[in-house]
Amino acid sequence: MIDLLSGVLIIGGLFFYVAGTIGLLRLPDTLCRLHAVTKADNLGLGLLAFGLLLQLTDPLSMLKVLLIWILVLAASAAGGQLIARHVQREQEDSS
Amino acid sequence: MNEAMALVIALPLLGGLIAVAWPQRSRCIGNLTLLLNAASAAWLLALVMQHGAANQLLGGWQPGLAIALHADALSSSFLLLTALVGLAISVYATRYFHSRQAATRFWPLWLLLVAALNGLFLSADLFNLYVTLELLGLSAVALTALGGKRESIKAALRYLMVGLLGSMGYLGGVAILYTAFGTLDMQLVGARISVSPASELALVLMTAGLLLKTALFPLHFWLPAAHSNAPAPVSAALSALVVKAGFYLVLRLWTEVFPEALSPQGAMLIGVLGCAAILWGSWRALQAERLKLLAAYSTVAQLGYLFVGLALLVSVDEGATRDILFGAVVLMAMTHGFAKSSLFLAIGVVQQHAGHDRIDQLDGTAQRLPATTFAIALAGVALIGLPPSGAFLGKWHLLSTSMEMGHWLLVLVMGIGSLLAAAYVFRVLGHAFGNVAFASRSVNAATEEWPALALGLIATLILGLGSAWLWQFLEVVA
Amino acid sequence: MTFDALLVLDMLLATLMLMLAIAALHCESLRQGIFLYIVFGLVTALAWARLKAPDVALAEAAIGSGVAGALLLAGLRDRKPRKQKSLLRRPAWQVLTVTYLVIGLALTASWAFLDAQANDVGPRLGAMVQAELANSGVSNPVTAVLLNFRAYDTLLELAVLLAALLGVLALGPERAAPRAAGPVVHHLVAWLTPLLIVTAGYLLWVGAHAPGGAFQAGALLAAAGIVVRLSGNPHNGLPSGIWVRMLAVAGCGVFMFVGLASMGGGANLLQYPANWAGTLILLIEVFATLAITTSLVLVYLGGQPDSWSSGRRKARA
Amino acid sequence: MLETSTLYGLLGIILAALGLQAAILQRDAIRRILAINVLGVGVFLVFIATAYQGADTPPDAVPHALVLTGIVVAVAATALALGLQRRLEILDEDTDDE
Repeated sequence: MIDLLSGVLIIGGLFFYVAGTIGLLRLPDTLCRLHAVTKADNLGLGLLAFGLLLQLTDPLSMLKVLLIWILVLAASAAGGQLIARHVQREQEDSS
Repeated sequence: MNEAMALVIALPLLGGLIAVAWPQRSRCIGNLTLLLNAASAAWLLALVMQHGAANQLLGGWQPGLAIALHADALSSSFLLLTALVGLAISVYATRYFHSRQAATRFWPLWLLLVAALNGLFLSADLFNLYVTLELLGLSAVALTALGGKRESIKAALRYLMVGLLGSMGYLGGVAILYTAFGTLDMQLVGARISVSPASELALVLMTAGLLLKTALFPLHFWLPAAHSNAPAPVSAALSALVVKAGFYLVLRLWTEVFPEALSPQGAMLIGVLGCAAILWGSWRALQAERLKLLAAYSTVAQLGYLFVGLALLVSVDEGATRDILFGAVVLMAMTHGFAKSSLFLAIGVVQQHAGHDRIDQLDGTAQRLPATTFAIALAGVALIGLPPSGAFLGKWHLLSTSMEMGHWLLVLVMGIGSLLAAAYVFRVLGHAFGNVAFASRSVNAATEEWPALALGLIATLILGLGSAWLWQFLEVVA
Repeated sequence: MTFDALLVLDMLLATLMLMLAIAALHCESLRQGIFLYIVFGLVTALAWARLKAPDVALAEAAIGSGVAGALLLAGLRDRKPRKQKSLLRRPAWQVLTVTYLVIGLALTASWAFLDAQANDVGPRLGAMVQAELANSGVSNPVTAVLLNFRAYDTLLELAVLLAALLGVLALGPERAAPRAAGPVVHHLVAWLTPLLIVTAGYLLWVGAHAPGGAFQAGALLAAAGIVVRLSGNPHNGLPSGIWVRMLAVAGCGVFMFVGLASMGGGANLLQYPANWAGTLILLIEVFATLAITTSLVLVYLGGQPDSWSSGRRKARA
Repeated sequence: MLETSTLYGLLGIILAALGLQAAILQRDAIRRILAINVLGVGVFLVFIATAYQGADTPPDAVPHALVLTGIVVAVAATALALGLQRRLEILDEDTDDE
């Protein structure tokens, strides 16, 4: 039962990763791509982490997975914001 | 013996660390370290003479697991060469880098360079040698860049890239050897090695990498710029010691690790490249307009002699002839070390007093700087290979072995090389002794001039007259 | 079944690494090339993990990809815009000659490698490491090799790092600090830095029995310093004057000192007394971590900061 | 069946060859540094592949330690090379101004 649930979660997570990647490749400009990647990947990562958590019994390992999730969220949020700001600056410079 | 080996490695390293932490005293620390280093190198040599070659397993682990240090006649001779040349360079550098900023930059790197050389000469572990090569390479590059001019930085960057490619080639060879033989200890690899594609390729990769670092023709393209644009004391160290480290390693690998895997064609190729280096280096030295460039091209040529000697050495069977050739090659390497450092230090003096090193404007140097001109002459005697210099005996044995083996082309090349060397040395001396009517009075700056003079005297007199002793030492201990 | 799945993973990793390497080396824009190289480093870390080399994976991600990537990007920023020409093309005959020679070398090397693998030499050094592991003072075999069996390599490696640092410092004053970052990054740095420090401490401590150790910890701390610097903070978390110089030489110095001190009583260099080995290794690792951090942060500055030479701040204006 | 260590060893050789080719042919200093780093990863991969002895035996720790050392040495060299490159940029700018 737990295996099934975690399998569904992990596959769901992977689906969002694929969607995000397709968005990255196909969308026309930087901001749209950024939007696709950060949104979809964060969701995908959340599902993936949750699916993996169900497989673990050791509390220390669970803590590590949670920590990874939080850190990647923070990094992608900050990174996304930096890229967006850079794009904005370039647009202001060129206009 | 363990203590002496540890001291030889630890002294320059600790000296370098202290010089970083305490820059105000870097000059004193540097000179004191080099003085103690000379004493400990002499001590190690005396111990090797007394007790024979010795191994030290670092950490006390079993052979193979531990990194081994190995002190024998060859390594202790090169250690003494480094110690004495290093001491002379230090004395000279004390005056040369007189501003505080220059001194604090020079001394720690110089001590790390000496530590790398000492470590390299003592190490008997293939991977540890890679680390010492990198320490040597990076500190040599950083010292070259101390020249500060655009040309120096450019030459340093190129030197670094070439050095990195060379050490990667070497490391690739080590990786193949470890895959095939499961150990990194030189003696163990030497015992396990067999003729196979793996050992052949490792030999080629490691030799090619080291030849790139040692600047054997046609891999010498980076050397003239690096050696001629570095500050004078650094040029002396690069030409006299740093390129010798690569040669030393090729000599060790070929005679101790790979003798099984060597093919006559490989030795032949190295011999031909050596000949080409002699001719090309001497010819370019003759055409050089600047003294430092002349000295750098002369290094290319002199390295050619060493590799010709190595090629002859490995194609001779074990026995008396081989022992004599081995001694001749070591003697030539050491003579060149002393002579070339003497030449570069003397050029440094000329450059600082004349403000330039253009050869055709040197007239009157002999009147202004008699001692330095004498040092140039002494170094020249050793570079041409005239008696009583050590190089004379070395070349003599190379020539007689070539004749015995019927390599007449080799005899011809060495003859032409010596003539060209005579030509470029006398071209310099001819200008230096040229009188100028308004010669200023002679300068006598002891600490500036005597290091070059002392090194020149060792190259021509002491090594020449004491060569019998060196042969005996190498034969008995090795 | 599992074996096949692993083979698929291997093939994927190998293809990805090759594509990334080619793209990083040959793409038009150097900036993209550097980013691709960073990704290449991360994928390489996966390959190390796959080959059961987690220590190397950590070091690759932190140093080979992280610090080296930051250094390369900083190097790119030093470029003057006018000089960002695209690839300088070489004549076709040069490209072809070199390419054919390299292909020939690679084929020979592959042949030699297969031959080397077929050469069965019996137990390798790894077996010796396992046999002596109990006497090394630590239970992580990689740490045992780095700090005990082959400690001399590590000692000289710290000297290499110091030489590179001194070389960079001798080149002139440091780069100008980047402009201050926005509030998001500022806050991220504010809580990321302590976390990095704690993680580094954990890595250092755990290195004795699990993947981790001085180099990974040092790289992580250095990353903290570089991130602080990148966020526009003029400080880099390092002390100044004699203290920063002491930190830079501490790793090598303490190592050498322990090595020499352990020679007392006729032992060999670096032969730690058996029951002190664990403690001495930890001591060396602490100082090595500090030295690695200091060196990596300082080389990132690209030159000599004022704080290096000014002990008592001699105002020489 | 292809052994894992053989696969990664050959991959390492190909990567080293790619790095070597680029290091010789590229003229730009930073690209050369990048190429030498790729070359280094290739050589390291040969070491680590050699250390791998199957899924059930612990790997040989010695090559792991060697590669760790190699990674630090490589980053040190990269730092020095980039420092020199930066100095060259500054000096070029000064000569352009004159």
